[in-house]
Amino acid sequence: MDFSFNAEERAFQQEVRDFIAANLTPDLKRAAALTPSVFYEPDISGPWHRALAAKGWVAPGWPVEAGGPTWTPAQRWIFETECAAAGTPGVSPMGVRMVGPVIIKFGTPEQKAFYLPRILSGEDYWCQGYSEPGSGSDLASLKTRAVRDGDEYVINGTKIWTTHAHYANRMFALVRTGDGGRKQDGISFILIDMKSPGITIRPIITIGGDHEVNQVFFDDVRVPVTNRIGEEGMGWTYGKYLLEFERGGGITSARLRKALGQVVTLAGSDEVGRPIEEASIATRISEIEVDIDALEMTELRIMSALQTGQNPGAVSSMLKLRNSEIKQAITKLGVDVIGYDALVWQPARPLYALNEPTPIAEDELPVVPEYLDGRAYTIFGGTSEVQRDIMAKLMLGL
Amino acid sequence: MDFSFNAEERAFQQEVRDFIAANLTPDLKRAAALTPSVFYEPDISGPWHRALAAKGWVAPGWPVEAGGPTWTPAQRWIFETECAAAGTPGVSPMGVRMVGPVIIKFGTPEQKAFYLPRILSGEDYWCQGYSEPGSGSDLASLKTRAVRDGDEYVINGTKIWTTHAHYANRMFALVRTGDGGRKQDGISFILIDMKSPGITIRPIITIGGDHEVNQVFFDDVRVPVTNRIGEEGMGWTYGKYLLEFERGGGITSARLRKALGQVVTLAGSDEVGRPIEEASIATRISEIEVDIDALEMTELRIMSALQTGQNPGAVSSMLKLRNSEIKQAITKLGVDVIGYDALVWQPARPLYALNEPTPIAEDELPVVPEYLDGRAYTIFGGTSEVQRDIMAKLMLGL
Amino acid sequence: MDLTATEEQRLLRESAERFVRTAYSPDARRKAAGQPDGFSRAVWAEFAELGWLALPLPDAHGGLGGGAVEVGILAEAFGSGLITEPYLSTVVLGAGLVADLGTEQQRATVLPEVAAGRSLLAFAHSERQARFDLADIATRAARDGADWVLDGTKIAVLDAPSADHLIVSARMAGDRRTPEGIALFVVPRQTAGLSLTPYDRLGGGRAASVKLDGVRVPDVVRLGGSDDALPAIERTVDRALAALCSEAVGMMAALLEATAAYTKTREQFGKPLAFNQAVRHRLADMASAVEEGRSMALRAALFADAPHPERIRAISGAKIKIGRGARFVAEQAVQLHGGMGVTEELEIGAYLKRVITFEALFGDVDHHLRRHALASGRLSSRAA
Amino acid sequence: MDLTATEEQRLLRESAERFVRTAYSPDARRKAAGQPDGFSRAVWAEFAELGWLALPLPDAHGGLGGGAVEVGILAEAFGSGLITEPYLSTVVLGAGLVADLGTEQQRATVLPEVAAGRSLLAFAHSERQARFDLADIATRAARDGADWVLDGTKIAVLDAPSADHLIVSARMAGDRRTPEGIALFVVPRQTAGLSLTPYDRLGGGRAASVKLDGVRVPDVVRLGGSDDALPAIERTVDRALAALCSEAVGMMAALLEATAAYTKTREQFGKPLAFNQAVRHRLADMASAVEEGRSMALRAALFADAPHPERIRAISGAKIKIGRGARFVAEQAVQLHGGMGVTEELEIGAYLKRVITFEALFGDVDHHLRRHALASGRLSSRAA
Repeated sequence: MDFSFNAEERAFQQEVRDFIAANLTPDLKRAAALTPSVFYEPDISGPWHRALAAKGWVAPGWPVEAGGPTWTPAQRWIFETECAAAGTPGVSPMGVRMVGPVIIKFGTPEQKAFYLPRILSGEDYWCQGYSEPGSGSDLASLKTRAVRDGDEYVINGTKIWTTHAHYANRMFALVRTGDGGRKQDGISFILIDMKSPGITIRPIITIGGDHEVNQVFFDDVRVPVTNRIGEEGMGWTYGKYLLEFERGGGITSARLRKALGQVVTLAGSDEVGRPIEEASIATRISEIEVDIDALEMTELRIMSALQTGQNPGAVSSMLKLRNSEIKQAITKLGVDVIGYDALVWQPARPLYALNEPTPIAEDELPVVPEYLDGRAYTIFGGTSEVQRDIMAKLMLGL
Repeated sequence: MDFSFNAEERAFQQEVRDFIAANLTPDLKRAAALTPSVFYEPDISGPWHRALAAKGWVAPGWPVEAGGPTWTPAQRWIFETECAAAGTPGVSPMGVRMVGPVIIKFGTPEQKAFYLPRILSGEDYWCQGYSEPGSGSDLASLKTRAVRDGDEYVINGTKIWTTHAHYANRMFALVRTGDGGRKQDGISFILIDMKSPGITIRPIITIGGDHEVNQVFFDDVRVPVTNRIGEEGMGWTYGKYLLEFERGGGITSARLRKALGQVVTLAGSDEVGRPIEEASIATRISEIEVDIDALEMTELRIMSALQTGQNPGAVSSMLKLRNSEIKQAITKLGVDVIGYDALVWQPARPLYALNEPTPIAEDELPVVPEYLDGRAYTIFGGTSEVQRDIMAKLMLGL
Repeated sequence: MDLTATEEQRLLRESAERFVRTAYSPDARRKAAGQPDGFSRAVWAEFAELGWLALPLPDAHGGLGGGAVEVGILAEAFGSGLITEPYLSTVVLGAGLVADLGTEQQRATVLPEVAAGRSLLAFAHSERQARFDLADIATRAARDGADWVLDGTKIAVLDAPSADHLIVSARMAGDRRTPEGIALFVVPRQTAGLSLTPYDRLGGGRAASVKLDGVRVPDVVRLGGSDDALPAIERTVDRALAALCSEAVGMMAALLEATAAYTKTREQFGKPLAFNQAVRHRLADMASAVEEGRSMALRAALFADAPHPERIRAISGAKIKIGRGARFVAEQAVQLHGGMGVTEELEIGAYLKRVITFEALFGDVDHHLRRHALASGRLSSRAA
Repeated sequence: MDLTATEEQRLLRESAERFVRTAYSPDARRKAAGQPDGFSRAVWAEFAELGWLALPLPDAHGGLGGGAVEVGILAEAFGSGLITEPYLSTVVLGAGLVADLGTEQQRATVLPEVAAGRSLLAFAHSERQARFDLADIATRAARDGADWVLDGTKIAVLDAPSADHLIVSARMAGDRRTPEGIALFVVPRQTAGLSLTPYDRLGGGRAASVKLDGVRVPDVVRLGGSDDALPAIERTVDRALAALCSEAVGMMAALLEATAAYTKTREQFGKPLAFNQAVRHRLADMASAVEEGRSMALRAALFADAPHPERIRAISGAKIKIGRGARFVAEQAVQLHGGMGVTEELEIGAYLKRVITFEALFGDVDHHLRRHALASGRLSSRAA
C-alpha cells in the first residue's frame, strides 16, 4: 500500500497545474465561484471546454481512438482534484459524459464521425430528454411517443427537468416507439436537433432563483430515423448504460473540499460578524471535513482497485448518496455562517454579471441560492430513497 | 388558557408531597435510583405499592367502585410528576395497569370479586403472557394452544419476554383456542396460576446484566375454564384493549426529567473529571431538556383536552416514540459523561444490594446497564418502526 | 391548569384562519413581493379593521390587551399563509418597545396610530459585528445640547423601507458589549443623515441596512428617557421570538398537510408515493415535529412574560426545537415533492425560504442552545 | 498511489480471519472472560507462534518491522471476533512506547520478551481529573538519591491484572497540565507500594485502577532517560487509536453481516423483516457507515506516523467517524434484532458493549472533534 503518487503521476500533476495556471483566468474563476446552480452557464463552461479540447483533455472517459486522453484512473483522479482545488468551472456533462459514451459504444460509424468531433470541440451543446412530468424516479414509465413515418419519426409529448435545453442545439432522448411487454421495452434512444420545428421550451425557475431546467414540448417534431441510436426498442439498454456513467465512479470529494473551503473562508474572513471563533461552527466544519476525508479515501480505494484491474464493488449509489448529503451539509453550514446576511435575497442572475453594489459581500451572494438549489442533489439522478433501495439490494442482497 | 394549577390542585399536590415524604424511605429512594432495568424488583415496588394501596392511590385508572381514587386528569398528572421528581419506585404495571382494567371491563362478577382486591393489595403479582418466540411485533401470529378438556383448558406452548415471571404468581395470557378465519380470531384471554404443574421458567439475561424477562414453557398446563376472560375466541379484543392502556396517555416526561437530572448531577458533581464545564455536554443537556419540555407540554395539552372532555387525537404512538428516543438520548449522554468509568462492568445484581466497594462512585454504577437495558425502549411494546407505521396511518391517514 | 383555547381564542383562530384561506392568496403575496413595500397596504387596513393591530396593545392606548398566546394564534395563521405584512415589525417589536419602555406621552402618541393602521414601525437594532448578541451595540448616541446625534450602521432592519419611524438602538455609554448604556430613539425614516439600502427579504417582504450618519434627534424621542433599554429590548425580542415560533409552526403544519396529500396522490412505479414505508416514516417524524413544535410555541407564549430564567429557557427552548423541526419539515417537504419541490412552481420552496429566515432571526439554534445552557446555569459565559 | 493490499498484507488478513473463524469462538471468549486474566494464555502463545506479537516491533529487536497498516489488518480481524487478548496493551502501547522512547538497552531487554509472548505490558497513564487530556498528569515522580518515588492514582489501566510490567507516566516537573516534565517508568507489577483494584471490563477483558503509594524504582527503568515523554505518548496513543479504529471496523462489519442475514430470515407478518423498506434503508446506511469506517481506519493507519497536524487530523477524524458510525451500526443491529438483540443470548450485545468501550478509549467523539478543530487551526485552545 502506498499513499503517495509516483514520479510519473507527480509529473502529470504538475502538468495539470501548469495548464490550469495558463487557462483559468481570474474572471472565469470568479464566475465559477459565484455560480450557485448545479450546472455552469455555457459562457463559463464553454471557454474552459475549449481550452481542455485544445489540450486533448476534454473527454477523459473516452477511448483514445475517439479522442480520449488515455489517462490511468490515478491521472483522472489527479486531474479532477486539481481542477476542483483551483476552482475551475465544470464542463457540461451532457455531451462528453453522457451521450458521448453511448454514441461511442452503440453508434454507427456515421454517427460517430459526425457527432463525436462536435462534442469534443464544443460545437454541439447537448441536453438530456429522459424525465417526464409523470415519470420521476420511475423513468421507464415515460410516454413521449415517436411514430415511424417513412424515414422519419414524428415525436409528440413532453420532457421535463431538461437542463440547459434553452442553450442546447441537440437533445438525446428516450421515447416510446412500441407498446406491449414490460414498460422498459419499446423505448428508443433518439438524437434530436433542437432547432426542429415543433419544439417549444418552457423555463422552470428553481427555488434558488436560477434558470437551469426546462420543460420541453414536442408537437409533431420530425426526426430522421438515422438519428436513432442502435436498434429500435432497445433504448432502455443504452439509456441505462448512460445512467451507469452518470452515477458511477465520480470523483466528487475534491469539489466538496473546495466548497467547504469557501465556507471556511466566509466564517474566518476579516469581515466583522464572521463566526469561526464559535466552537460549534469550528467543530461542524471538522465534522464535514472528516466526512469528505472518508469519501475521498473511498474514492481512492475504488481508484486503486480500478488501477489494478480489480472490481470496486457496488458502491456507486453510496458515493452518490454521501456526496449529496455532504454537499447539503456544506450549503447548510454556509447559510448558518452568514447569519443575518441570509435574509438578503438577490434575484438577478447570473450573479457574476451583477454590477450594482449589494448589502452583503460578494462571496456571500451565492450562499443561500446554493443551499436552495442544492436540495436537488438528493432528488435528481435518483432520489436518496432510490439510492438506499439500490444499496440494500446490491451491497447487501436484500 | 391557564398554565397554573388551581387551589384544589395545589392542595392535592401538597397532599402527594406529604405522602411521599412520609413513605419514601431513604433506602427505597436509593434502591430506585440504583435500578438500571426497565422494571423495579418486587422488593422495591412492593413496599411502595402497599403504601399507595393503604392510601387508596394504587389504581389511578380504575373506577371508584373498583377501588380507584377518582382523580381528574390533572390530579393524575400531579401525582405522576411528584412521584417522578421525588424518585419513587414505579408500581408493577402488570396488575394495576394491564390486567386490572381488562378484568374490570370484561370480567365476570366472580372474577372481579376475586382478582381485583388482590391486585389492589399487592397480594397477587402478575406477569403478561403475550409474545412468543416467533411472533414479535406480529402478536396475532401466536401459537400457544389451549385445548378444551371438560372444565379445563390444557395449555401447551411457550411465551417469551415475560417480565418478572420468576416473581409472579399469576399470568394473563393470550392463547389460541380455535383455528380458521383471520389469525386474530380464535384467540382467548386466560388467567393462569403460575404454580400450576407443567410451567417452567427459563431466565433471559439482558445485555444490561439484569434478569427481568423470561421464557415460560407450558407443558400440559391445566387451567379452569372459569379463568377465561369473556368469550372464547374473543381474546384479541380484550388484549388490544389492554395494549391501548399500555401505550396510550402515559405521563412520562417527569420520569425523563428525573433521569436527566441524575445525569446532570453526574456531570456536575464535585468529583474530579466530571465534564459539565464542556460546552458540548452542557448544550446536549439543554437539547434533551428542550425535548422533555416539548413532551411535557404535549402531555399537558392532552391532559387539558381530557379534562375538558375533548378528544386528544391519535398521539399515543408519538408519545411512546418520543419518550423512548429521549430516554435513550439520556442514557447515552450518561455513558459519555462518565468517560473512562464506562469501562467498569459490575455484574452483580441488584446494584443496591452491592456491599463491596467498587472502582467507581455508586451513582455511576447503573449508568452503563441503563444504557444497555434502555435499548429495549424502542423495541418492546411495539418497535419504533411499528409506532411510525401507526403514526402515519392514524395521524396522517397514510 | 387548562391548555385548551378559550372561546375568544377559538374565535380569533377561526377568523385568522378564514382570512388567510379566503382573503389572502399566494398570487397576491407574489404580486406584493415585487412592490417597494413588499406587502399590501389594503391587507394591512383589513388587519386594522379586524382589530389585530390593536390586539396586544394596552387597553389604555386603544389596544385590546391581548397576550402572547393571542399573538401566537394570529402568528400561526400568518405562517400557514406566509403573510408578508409587517405585523412583527410594527406591532410586536415596534409598538411592543414603546408599550414596554415608553413614557405615557410616547405611548399615547405612537400606539393609537399603530392600532389604527396609520403608522408603521421598524426596529433598527442588529449590527454586523454583534451576530446575535443583543447587547453588542456599537452605534453611538452623542449628546449635543438638547439633541442626540446618532452614528452607526444597522443591518437586517425588517420592513424598514415602508416604516414611518425606526426605533434605533444606540449606545450612550460603555463599550461594545456592555449591557448598560443602551438607549432607544424613535426616529422618523425621513430624518437627515439616515439612509437605507433596501433589499428583498428571503421568503418575502422587504428589509434594509440602515446607515446613521450624524442623525440628529431631540431627547423627547428617547424611549422612556432611559439609558438602560437592554432589558426592555430582551423582553420585547423574546415576545417577538414567541410570535415567530408560532408563525413557524403554522408553516410546518401547512407543509405537512401539503406533503401528506401529495404522497397520497403522486404515483411512482404504479403506486402512490405513500406506499413506500420510508416515505410514511418520514411523514410520521414530520408530524411529530409539528406536534412538538406546537407544544413548544405554546410554552414560549405562556412564558413570554415570565421572569428570567424561566422565560429564557422557554423562549430559547422553543427556538431550538422549532428551528430544528421547521428546517427538517421544510427540507423533507421539498425532498418528498421531488423535482417539483425544487421549483418556484410550487409553494413548498417559499415555505423553505421563510423557514431559513425564521432560523436566522434573533439567533440560530446554536445561539439559543448556548443561551439556554447559560440561563440554566450549566455553562459559564467563558465557555460559551 | 495504490491502496490495494500487497501480497503480504493479503496473506496476513487471510490468516488472521481464519484464526478468528476457526481457532476462536464466542464460547471460548466467554469462558476466558470469567478468568482473572480475562483472556486465554494459550491463544496468546499462538499469537506469538504466528509472529503477530513481533509484527510491529523493530527488526533489530526480534520484530518484523510491520507498520500501522499491518497492525490494522490484524486489529480488524480481532474486532470481528471480539478478541480479548491484550494485544493493544502489550504490543501496540507497551512495546510501542519502549520502541519509540526506550534506550537501546531498554529495547533489547523488553521487546524480544514481548515478541516471544513471555512478557505482558500495560500502560498506566490516564487519571480521573484528566478526562481525555494526555498532558494532564498529577502523579508525581520525586527523585530520591538514585531512585524515583512515584505517587498517584491511575484509572482505566487496560489488562493491568495480567501485566508483568506497567509503564507508568509520572510528572518530574511542572503543573498538572504542563506538556513538559512527564516521564515514563517501566514498573514490575509486583513492586511494593503499587496496588491494583481490578475489574471486569465492559465487553470483555480486564482492567484496573492503580494506586502508586511511594513506589520506588531505579532510574534505569525511566524510558529513554527522558523528562519529555509526552510526544512519544501522543505518537503511541495515536497508533493505538489507529488500531482501535480498525478493530471497531471489524466489529461493524460483523454486525452488519449478522443483521443483514437476520432480516432476510426472520419473518414478521408473514414476510421477512427485510421486506420493510425502513429496515432496508437502515441497513443501507449501516453499510455506508462500514465502508466509510473502513476508509477512515485505513487513512488513520496510513497517517499514523505522519507529522503533526496531518497525523492528528487523520487519527482524530477516524475516531470521530468510526465512533459515530460504530455506535450507529451497533445500536441499529440491536434494534433490528428486536427483543433478542437486548439479551445475552446473541452476540450482538457483546459487540455493542465493545463499541462503547471503543468510544471511551483515548477520547470520545466530542474530544476528538475539538482536537481535530484545534489541529486544523480553526479553534483556539481558549474556545475549546
